[in-house]
Amino acid sequence: MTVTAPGTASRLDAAVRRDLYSQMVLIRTFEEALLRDYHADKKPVWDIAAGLIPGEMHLSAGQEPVAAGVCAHLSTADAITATHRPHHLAIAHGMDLGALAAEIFGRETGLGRGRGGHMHLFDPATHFSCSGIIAEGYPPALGQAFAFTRQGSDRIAVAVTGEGAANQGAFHEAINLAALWKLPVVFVVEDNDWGISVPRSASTSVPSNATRAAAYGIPGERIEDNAVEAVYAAAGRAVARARAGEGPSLIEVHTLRLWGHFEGDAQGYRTDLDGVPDRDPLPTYELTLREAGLLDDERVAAIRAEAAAKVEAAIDFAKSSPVPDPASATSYVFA
Amino acid sequence: MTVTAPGTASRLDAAVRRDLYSQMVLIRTFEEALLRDYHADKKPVWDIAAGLIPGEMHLSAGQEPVAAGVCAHLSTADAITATHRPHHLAIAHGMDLGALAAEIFGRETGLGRGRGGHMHLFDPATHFSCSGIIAEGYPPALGQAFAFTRQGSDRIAVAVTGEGAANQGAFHEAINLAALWKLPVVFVVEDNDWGISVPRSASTSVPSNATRAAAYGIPGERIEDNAVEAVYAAAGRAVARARAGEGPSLIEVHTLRLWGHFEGDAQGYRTDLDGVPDRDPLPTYELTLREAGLLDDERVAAIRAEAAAKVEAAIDFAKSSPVPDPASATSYVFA
Amino acid sequence: MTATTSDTLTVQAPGRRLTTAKAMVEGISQEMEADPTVFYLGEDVGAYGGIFSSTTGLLERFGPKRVIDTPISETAFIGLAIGAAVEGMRPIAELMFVDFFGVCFDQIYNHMAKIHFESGGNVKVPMVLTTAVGGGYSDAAQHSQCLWATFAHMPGMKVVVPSTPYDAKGLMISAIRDDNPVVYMFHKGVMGLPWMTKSQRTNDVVPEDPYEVPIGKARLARAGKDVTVVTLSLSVHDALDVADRLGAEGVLDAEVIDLRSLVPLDREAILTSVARTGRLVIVDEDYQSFGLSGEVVATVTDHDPSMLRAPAIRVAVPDVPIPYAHGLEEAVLPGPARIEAALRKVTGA
Amino acid sequence: MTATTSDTLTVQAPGRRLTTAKAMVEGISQEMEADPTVFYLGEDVGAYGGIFSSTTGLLERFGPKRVIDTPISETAFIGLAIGAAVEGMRPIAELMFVDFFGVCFDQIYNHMAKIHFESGGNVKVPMVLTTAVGGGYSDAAQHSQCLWATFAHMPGMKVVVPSTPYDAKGLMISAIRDDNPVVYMFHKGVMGLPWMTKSQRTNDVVPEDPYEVPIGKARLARAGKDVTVVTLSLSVHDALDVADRLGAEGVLDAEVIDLRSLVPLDREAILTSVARTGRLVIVDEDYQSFGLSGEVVATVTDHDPSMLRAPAIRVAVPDVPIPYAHGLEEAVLPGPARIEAALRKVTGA
Ligand SMILES: Cc1ncc(C[n+]2csc(CCOP(=O)(O)OP(=O)(O)O)c2C)c(N)n1
Ligand SMILES: Cc1ncc(C[n+]2csc(CCOP(=O)(O)OP(=O)(O)O)c2C)c(N)n1
Ligand SMILES: [Mg+2]
Ligand SMILES: [Mg+2]
Repeated sequence: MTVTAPGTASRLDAAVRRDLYSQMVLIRTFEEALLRDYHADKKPVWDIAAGLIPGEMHLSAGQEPVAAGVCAHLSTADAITATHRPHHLAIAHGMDLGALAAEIFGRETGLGRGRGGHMHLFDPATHFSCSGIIAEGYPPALGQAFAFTRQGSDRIAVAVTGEGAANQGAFHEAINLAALWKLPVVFVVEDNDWGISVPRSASTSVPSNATRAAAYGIPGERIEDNAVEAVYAAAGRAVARARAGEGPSLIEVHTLRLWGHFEGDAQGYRTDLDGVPDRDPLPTYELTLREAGLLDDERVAAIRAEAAAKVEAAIDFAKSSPVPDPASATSYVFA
Repeated sequence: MTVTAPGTASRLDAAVRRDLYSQMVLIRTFEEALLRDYHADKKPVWDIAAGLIPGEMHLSAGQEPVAAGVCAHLSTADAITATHRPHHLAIAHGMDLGALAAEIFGRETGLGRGRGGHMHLFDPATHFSCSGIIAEGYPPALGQAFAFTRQGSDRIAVAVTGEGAANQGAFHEAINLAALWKLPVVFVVEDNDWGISVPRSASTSVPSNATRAAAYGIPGERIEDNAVEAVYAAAGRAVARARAGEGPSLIEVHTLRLWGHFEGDAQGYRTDLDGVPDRDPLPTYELTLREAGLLDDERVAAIRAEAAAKVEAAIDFAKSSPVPDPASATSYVFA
Repeated sequence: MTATTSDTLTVQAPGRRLTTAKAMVEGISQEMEADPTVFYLGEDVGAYGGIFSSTTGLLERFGPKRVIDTPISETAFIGLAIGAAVEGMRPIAELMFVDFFGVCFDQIYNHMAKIHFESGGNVKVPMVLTTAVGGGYSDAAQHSQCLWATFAHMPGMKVVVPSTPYDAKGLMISAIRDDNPVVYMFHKGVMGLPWMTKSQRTNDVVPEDPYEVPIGKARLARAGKDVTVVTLSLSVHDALDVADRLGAEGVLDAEVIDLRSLVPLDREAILTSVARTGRLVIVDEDYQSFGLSGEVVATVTDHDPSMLRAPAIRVAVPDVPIPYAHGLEEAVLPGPARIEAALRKVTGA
Repeated sequence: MTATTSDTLTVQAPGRRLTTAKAMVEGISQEMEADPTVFYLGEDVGAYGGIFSSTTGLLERFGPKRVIDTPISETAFIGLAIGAAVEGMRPIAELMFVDFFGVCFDQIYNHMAKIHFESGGNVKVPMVLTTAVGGGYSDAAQHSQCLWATFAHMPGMKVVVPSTPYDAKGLMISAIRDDNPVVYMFHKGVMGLPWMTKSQRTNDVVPEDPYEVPIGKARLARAGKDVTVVTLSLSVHDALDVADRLGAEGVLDAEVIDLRSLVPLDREAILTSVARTGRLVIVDEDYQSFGLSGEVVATVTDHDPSMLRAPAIRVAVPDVPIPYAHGLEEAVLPGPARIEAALRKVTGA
């Protein structure tokens, strides 16, 4: 097991660094737009079933470094299996923003024609999927990796869960099997300190899930401080190893849940709220790049404007798309 | 993680050593009697449903060192949860042999009135239980340990599985939770090299499950060579730690499946059969104690005779007990 | 036996009102007070108070040794509850959503439910498994199911499904005191949560003292003569709303039976009512096929097919996963529109 | 539609005979030959050849890259099959005993069965999940269940249950070629194993060439006029034995329908037959309540309760875990004695 502190990340290419930043901005812009639209029509009394976006909404703000750092090494031919909190990964992996937004708004033009919803995004174009069941996204990633290998390609699968999920049986079974069969999988744990209201200390018997890699004889690495460049570096090693046929790796990133577990979560249980704003990775990384001379006001404005344009186009597309016909409610059970 | 070789076991009291041996003899005598009676009336064509003992039969011959070494530290107030292969542990833990045999013969006088069968032994007197579902015996042990602690006692629970079971999700979840809550549990893995026909190398990504203890921050120890005294020593440490409120430990014993996975298993897949007879722990340990001057022909004969008498009395009791009345087949679903 | 009417009367009397969630918590709380072996464990049941307020205030009152947050390890902590129950405690374990049962069902149906039988009655497993069920708020295919028939199909566990605050408390107390494993399935929509209120009846009169509602007796939620509606959980309220409206309009007079439990199933209450009305509608938020609705129909016709003057109608989820989009979900759930159509059709009204 | 009789004819013709297990393996083998994306994985499916001979000879023929022993990690390897199916392969995953579904059902019903729907039809999961079911040989409460109703209750997976060698091969080929997830449940007692032979019909004529048995069409196993027996899997043979004997004795003439699949359920075949006989017995080795037997009854009475001239009789496991002791197990399984009693009672013979 290795612990990588931010300082040790190797010097990166300027373009890569700006791309990491741009990706993070795009994700945040999307999540802020959802935040706005999710709550817009749920006032004055908050009713989870009401509004243009009903149901549970798990936003990923704060966790952009994981998505940006990992997905930078992937093409859309590689697979990702994500969790109930999937948007950052979907976006960084290149999912069509319009189809994503339309699914979240429950429209016929959505990825799943409005059947799936935000926890059930299935995109054949980017080999992306997610699941609302904790840790149960890990096993299917093995099968994608297995198929890729059998097809003779060097495509890989990335499987992501939260730190809370790492105590679920599927986590253990999937890593053992992937290690045993040397499948090209990169296992990622997003440690945002919380599993809903349960702090990591009340769920996990060891300080780092990277330690657990030893239980499977695979490399394990923990990235502290939500450091996107360190994530990028670690993911680069893990992806290369997987593509080379050397088997899986485990990467845990100490990241940040900037907002509630889901929208509507008052976070009364949360003891670490005070420090949260200072830990927001977006201004932090922006500052780093400004200090390195890679960003200035103008570039930042341009990146933000581009992200805003893309996101608003996607949301407009979603909102102007038709809702599914209730008469088709029983369709698509079988092929 | 520690690997304990047989030679490093501390010198034990002569009485303890003879008891270990006697216990192993008693277990083997019981299993040999079952072997005889299981097959006695299934000839000439073997039909699993036929005979006085129908159904699957998983015998534990070869694994006596685990039961003898661990149970020597327990009283019947401590709990054990075992597997589909439970007899050695039941016997070493002091279960009434008659009630055990009667259950295996499906009699009304059996532990479960003939409802349970040999994979489902529940004994309130010795807090013993087992399950035919792989690794699913681990979690209930946590609850027994939890209750004992709440009751203010220093009683503990021992949870046992095979090495194959260590790749099942329940294994991971249970150890994490026990470690997190410092529950007085001793986790035991019986590594007999095989999970039915699947060798350990085809199921487990690491050479020793003791390694996996590190994934939970608890002590892990592997005992090689089926060495009963080393098991005794390691279990002593783990039990003491649990009783002292310091939490769980994991012990893996490299043991031996002397016979088939279940009776009727032709073991055609088994590549290690040649070496098996030499690895039988019973003659090996007997020789050790003879060389140490603790056993001679007379003592051995006496120990065997005592075991035979006990076992035959139990089997006689079982065979002469009534079968359950079919009219009561739907009883005991609810209390 | 005939469904009891007493509780309908009770809830119409004046008195202190509680939401279903608070009534449930009061039941737990009074039993925890009375019996030190009772404890509650699950995910987010401590400081959070339960995602659907099933444990609000319990941590503050009983402390972290008796109201315990667990890791997301359902197999481990439900198994822990089983072991503790075997050793004489009375645990309540919460499976946050019933939809998650697939990660831990082995402990539930192969252990919790079978140990008593396998031990020939020598070992009891007195525990409660609480779990949130149901949809209607766009939580999609993995968080909206009822699945009660799946639990009820497996022998060895009782299955209760309160629909009102009164029953929520009384059934909880009965469940905790029961020497058998009891699965207590609360629909999110009956909890009376401000952010998911599906019926005014989810805030109602609840006696302050502890009391039991017997497990296995259906409740006559509305007396009527034209048709029997057999239902449970949130659908009781939809059925009552429709029945009251159609009754007031003089269209038809429906009798509504709230099953309250699937195991035991009060078959006598169903038979007694259908014997009078001759017509049967089942309203069931679980999947239609191989479940509760067929069992209720068969209960009647196994007795006497000629009791039904018209084919029974099953208003259930038409064997489709619960869709996310609001309009699709509404189309598959057994809401008021589908109930009304069924009542009109079966009575010819 | 009306149950097809052709297969009954086929199996009476002379020809090569195979056990059900060998017929199943032949179906797998021919598809593996024809389609390189088909592979088989599970516990002891390699050198052992499957505990119930579901894969005998496949490893020797196709090697360890396509016939793969797994660790005892059902969630992991069934999930792996799902992911591989999503990427265009056609995996067959074996759950050794259906009784173990509780450790891995989340992958099965929340993933395998729902992905197609959740993706709005954009992602297919063409895989087969094979599993051994059933009791009758004292394997007790955790290794003797059928549980098919539990799978069939969940939308999104087909559920097939062969009873003969002919169907075992044809349904396997259909299952592998199907673009949907198909659960293939083989009763240990129909496999024709020398050590567990329950019926002579489990060794029968099987065509050598590949062929499909359509999923969703029941089979008319025996034509008769007095009563319809709806059944499946091993119970088909018990029902036929009883029907043949009572027919020969001139007591009554029973029609026997082998459902072959629960999903889709061939409701038309049931209705057509009961419309003629007016009497119905369901023989089902699964638990009685909230399962298949009630669904079959309701299928008839939902159509027209007056079709039944007498109440239907359900011969199923009476909501009790399967007991170990031989006499107890025999008492709860739907064997010949209980079938005969039901047939006599329902016909008044
Ligand atoms: C098997 C299962 N158990 C419980 C839940 C409910 N649940 C949803 S998210 C969550 C917390 C997850 O924590 P973590 O894995 O750390 O992910 P995060 O939400 O922090 O991103 C829980 C308990 C679930 N979806 N699945
Ligand atoms: C969840 C589950 N999967 C599969 C099985 C079938 N099975 C019974 S014993 C066994 C092998 C167990 O191997 P191991 O844990 O090493 O124990 P051993 O038999 O060697 O004592 C298997 C696969 C089961 N009982 N439960
Ligand atoms: Mg987290
Ligand atoms: Mg083993």
